[in-house]
Amino acid sequence: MAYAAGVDVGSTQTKAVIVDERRRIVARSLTMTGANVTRAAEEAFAEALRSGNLEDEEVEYVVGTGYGRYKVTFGNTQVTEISCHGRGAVQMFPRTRTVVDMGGQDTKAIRVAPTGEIQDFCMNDKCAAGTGRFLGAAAAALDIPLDALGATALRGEKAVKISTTCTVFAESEVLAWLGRGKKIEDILLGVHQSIAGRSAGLARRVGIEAEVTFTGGVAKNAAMVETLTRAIGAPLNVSEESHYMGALGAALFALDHVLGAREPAPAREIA
Amino acid sequence: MSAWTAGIDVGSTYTKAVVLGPDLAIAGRAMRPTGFQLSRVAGEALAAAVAEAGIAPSDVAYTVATGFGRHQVAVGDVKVTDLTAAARGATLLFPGTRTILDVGGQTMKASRLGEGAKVRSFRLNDKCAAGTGAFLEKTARYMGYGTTEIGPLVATSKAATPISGVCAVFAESEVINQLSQGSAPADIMHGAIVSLVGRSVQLMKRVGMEPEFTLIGGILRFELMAAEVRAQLGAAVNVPPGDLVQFTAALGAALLGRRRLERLAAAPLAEAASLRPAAPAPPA
Amino acid sequence: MTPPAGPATGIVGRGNDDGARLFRQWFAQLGEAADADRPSAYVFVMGSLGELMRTFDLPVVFPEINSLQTAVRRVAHEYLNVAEDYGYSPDICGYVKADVAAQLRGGQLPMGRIPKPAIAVYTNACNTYVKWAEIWERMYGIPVFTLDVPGTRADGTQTWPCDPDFEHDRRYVEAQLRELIPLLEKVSGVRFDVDRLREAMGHANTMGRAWKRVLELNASRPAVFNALTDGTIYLGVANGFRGAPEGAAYFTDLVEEMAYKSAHGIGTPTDERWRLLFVGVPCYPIFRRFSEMFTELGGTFVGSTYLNFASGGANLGYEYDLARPVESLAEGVLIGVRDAMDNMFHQTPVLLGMLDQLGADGIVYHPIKSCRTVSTGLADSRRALLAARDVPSLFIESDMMDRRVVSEAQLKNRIDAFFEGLVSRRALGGAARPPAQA
Amino acid sequence: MTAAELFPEWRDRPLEEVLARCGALLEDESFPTVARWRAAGGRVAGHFQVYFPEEIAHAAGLLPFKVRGAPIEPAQADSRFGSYLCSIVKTSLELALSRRVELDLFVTHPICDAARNLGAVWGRNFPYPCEILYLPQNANSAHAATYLRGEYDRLRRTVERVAGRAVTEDDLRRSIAVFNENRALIRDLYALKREVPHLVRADEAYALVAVGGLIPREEHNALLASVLPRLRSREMKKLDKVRVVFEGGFCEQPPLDLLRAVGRSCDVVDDDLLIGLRWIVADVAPDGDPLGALAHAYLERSTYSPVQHDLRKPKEAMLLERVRGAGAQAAIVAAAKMCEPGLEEQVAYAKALERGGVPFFVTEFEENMSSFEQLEVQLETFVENLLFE
Repeated sequence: MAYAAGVDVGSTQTKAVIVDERRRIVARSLTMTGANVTRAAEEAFAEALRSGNLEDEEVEYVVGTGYGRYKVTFGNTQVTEISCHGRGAVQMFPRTRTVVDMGGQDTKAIRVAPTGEIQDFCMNDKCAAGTGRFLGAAAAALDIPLDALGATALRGEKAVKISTTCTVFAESEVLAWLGRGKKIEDILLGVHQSIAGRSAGLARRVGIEAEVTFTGGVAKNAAMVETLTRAIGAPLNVSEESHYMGALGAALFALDHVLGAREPAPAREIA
Repeated sequence: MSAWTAGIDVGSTYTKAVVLGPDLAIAGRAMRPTGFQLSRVAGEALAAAVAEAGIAPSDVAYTVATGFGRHQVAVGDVKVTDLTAAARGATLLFPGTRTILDVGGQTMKASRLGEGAKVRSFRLNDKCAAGTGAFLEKTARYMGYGTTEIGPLVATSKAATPISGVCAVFAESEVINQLSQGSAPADIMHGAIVSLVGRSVQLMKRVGMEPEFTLIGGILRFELMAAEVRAQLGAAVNVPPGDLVQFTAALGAALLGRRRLERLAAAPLAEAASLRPAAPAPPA
Repeated sequence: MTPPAGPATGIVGRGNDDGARLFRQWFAQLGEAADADRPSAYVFVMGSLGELMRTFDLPVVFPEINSLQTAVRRVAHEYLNVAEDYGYSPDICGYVKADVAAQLRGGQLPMGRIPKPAIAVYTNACNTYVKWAEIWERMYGIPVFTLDVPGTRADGTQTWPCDPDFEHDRRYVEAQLRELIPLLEKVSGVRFDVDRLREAMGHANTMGRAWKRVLELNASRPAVFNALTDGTIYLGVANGFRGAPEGAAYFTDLVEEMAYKSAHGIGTPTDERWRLLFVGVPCYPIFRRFSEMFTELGGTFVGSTYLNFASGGANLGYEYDLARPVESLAEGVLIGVRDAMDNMFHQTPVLLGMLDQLGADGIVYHPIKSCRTVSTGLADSRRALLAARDVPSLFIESDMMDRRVVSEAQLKNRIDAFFEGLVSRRALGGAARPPAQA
Repeated sequence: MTAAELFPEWRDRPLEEVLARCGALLEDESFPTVARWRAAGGRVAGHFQVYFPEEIAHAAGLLPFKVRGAPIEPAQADSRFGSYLCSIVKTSLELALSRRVELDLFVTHPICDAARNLGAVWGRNFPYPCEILYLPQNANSAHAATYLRGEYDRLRRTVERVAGRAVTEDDLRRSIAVFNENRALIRDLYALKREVPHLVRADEAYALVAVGGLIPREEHNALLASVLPRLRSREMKKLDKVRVVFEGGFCEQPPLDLLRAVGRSCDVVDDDLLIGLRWIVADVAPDGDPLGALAHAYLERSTYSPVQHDLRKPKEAMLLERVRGAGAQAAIVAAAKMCEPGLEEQVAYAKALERGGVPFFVTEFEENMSSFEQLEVQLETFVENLLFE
């Protein structure tokens, strides 16, 4: 049995996924990235090997992705997380044509071909306004655990209009609204809507085609799923594994090399 | 009548209270994380400062509230902005002050003073955190250093790594980039400070700065900030000792309270009423 | 690639060398004018009227070109800071700010010193030109002249000579030119000589013909020049020497060089795997690096809309009728400048034409903070193009001056992804896809 | 066409309620009056900021509708534009994309590069005529009036096509008379702002003017004629406030809440809000060649804005004149975020006020801003240091 791995070094978390030649996920792991990017990548990979009871040499090809992809020194090549998220999403939901990935510092809208190839994509350009990080800031301000945010927001009835989009100022604006007697639920609903609105704008830029798959850690947030569904006007595929989508895509690109399935495979020709 | 006054500065991160004695000396002070129950925290901070002053709450004859949460707290006979308050506080500490730079966690304010510590011209940073203290703290936290470790860390820096402060959050991918290219964390932090101070100095220039310069605000806790500002200005700067950098606005508020007291004492009742500032309350 | 030995040696790369030489020569002249405190005319790339200025012996200063030079030489941020300290917002055009700083520094620029303006002549091709000139008007109390050029009123209603609506506009432009001429006489102390104008317009005709030919020659495989990097050099000459014999000669030689390269299959240094079109204004703060992020992956820019609108319409091939100079000048300016103003109307057909003529594989859109003329609505015109043609495209934003909004890490990530898409598309023989939907 | 009144809600109401209803109409994102007009079979000519010769559309029986954005999320329009753009260009297009307003004609004029491009973007997305009106940018050319008259004649042909009827000189003269009356009434309102500012709040005065862009001018005239005398006899306490000029509202409009925030500590005695509706400062000649008269008035009887260059109107001098003319103590020099001409003008304005010894502060705003912390800190600091010891 041949194995291939993908390591996704994001700005906050590093994830590793190992697949077998039937494209099944046999192991995965997650660690915090921190300052030593290379070590984070190594740890994630080692942890994945352990959890899959695999030996280093059993994994024939490793693809690095994410902002730290060039620091995956043990990797054979790199592929951007844009391609990886597209590929991963199509693997999990084969009818995916549009992918919205909400990450720590950027939100991506990707349109993919049935084969998982990138046809078009757009990302937030100017700054991290309206990215998942905005939620972190709001959570900190209200000191609510991040995973409880969604549930709270869903109880909101009259969303407060959030005018600040700067992630850092989210904190003070949220506090200001509280000070003016707005309900936490309504403020959070407003926060979710403002992020969903900006993300939907990106999606429209690449042209929304069904099915739409929502990836990235934020996809675990029920309120974000609901507000984004409304903003996009189409149902969203959401996977429990959503935050592994990039690493999975990378592992699949790695598998291409192992199987030599599709020539010329993207990563190699570029690398 | 008692001449004790209090100033309370409800900042976005910390709430600070100062009790000013009849001799215009700080008799008590206290600081609390602001959180989101502003009135409660303000009350606590004030009570703590009063206790430290060793007087009874009723001894405080006049209280002035300032800071971003000034309108959201119950305490305070009058509300003024932290620019107005800081001007008074800074001139009490450094009478020669003509230009004030206030660098907080999320805001950056520069003001030029005229006669009687009046604010003549002022500028605030835009509603974008690029180049605020947050930018500095994020960069540090990202590399795994606490705010307290920034000072010692940067002390070891040989040369500052240029950091383009596009966005406080993008700063992270910039940092990954720099780390990937083998820059030392110390040099990156140093770079972050240089770029932050660059923006501060620009803000000061925009208000037509003139000496003396007084620097206040939480971010001034890092001695390096002051040193870098001094370097980039090529001029001496005043920095309130210790944690006074954070209490300057509260102190100024207390001082304003004192002035109001004196004015009220001198003025007939009718006038006294009209003396209450028409400083607007924000929409509910 | 290295040129083959023999008589032709020296042709390849001549355009870039001569361009650099002419550029130095131009700035030497400006320096002398500055030192001698001689009057100069400030003009802009879209509708410079270089032909007319020369007939009054007025050295021409192109503030846009000076500003972009500060970025290419990596000192733009110093200039931007000076202007922002003076009060200008970070959100406005970086060209304007760099020029304000240069003026505050007595005309000092990395390439040398420029003379003060004695007059500013500009069109409304870019409305910021007008605001810009107002700054000099205030700084120096000099006459500023807005040559008002009406653009096309609605899509599909562009008019041409003899059409009454066109004549209505031409008469307006011509009337203004006739008001401008005595003003130029007054400022320069030189009498208007229609024969000198004819001569200058003749040179402009020669240059225009050649420029059009050069652009066409890039259809060769491999491309004979990189439209983003080499093209910018040619552009500088096209503007600075419009209506001058040097300009005409330079472009005649350039055609020879490009024809030679084309005939001998000599391309750019890039290992050309992808032929790309560029839409927008270059990212000057990291000019070389920006280009490398594409060439490293085998991408060559074979065409660029920049070479159209920033050449004053030289690409359109309009030729002056020397028998009626002033009327024809009005006509030429109207047609050239209007084309730049109409870019949002006509971009789709123009890009489709370039895709076909130059055999391009993809389009890179680069809207920038500084320039609303070029950037506003680019996302919409991209939608329109994608609806008309299934072609890979990349949409990246930064700036042509302000490195604070240029995040290399962010750009590289997107560019890599774009090429990954190109590669897999080719691998699949280009996956067809229905047009983007609203 | 003659529809029933589009905005009858104010009739026979007490003053306070009339003012409230004007504010409400202004903030109603469904633009009910425009919908009513079309429901009654009328056609709408939307015109973007700043100035538009509404008389010509009015003469053809169209409803001239001032397209001035709205405090809404540009959910769809965002995908048409990039990051570095003012809000009004995006939200104006959003109004049409989201079908909040339906037009039969859209006209923009190149006050800035973004507005010029908006014409093409709009035209790509809608079937009805979308035109750019190239008002003369060289106001000092002897040929400008002739050119402009020609443009107005072209515009007349367009509105005739849209309205499906001819526009005679008498139609135009009748419209000019209606608008002359409207201009006179608005001049009265501004005189009132200067003389007894405490009788009309900044947001109220603004709303009274702005609804003119939403209803037929005949109705607007009736509204103003009824309200003005009642304002003068209004019972309001005079508070200790600073008399200011608010400059920076020539294109994108600040939200009413911003004007309310300003009004809490200042009396706005003059401003350039919706200056396009007040561009012509005197009557347009009611007789002779109407199009020629409109062209002449645009060039010779008009006020100033950052987007018109006219050697006879140095803008900073015009601002100082506005400050002095209104007897203002200070000025608020605002600009819409990302507004190239507005932000550029701010510098000249600030320097001129500095030299003229007029206290001022510069600030930026956005039509859809909902929290005013930043502005309030600036305002309060400004006022505190002007009023108190």
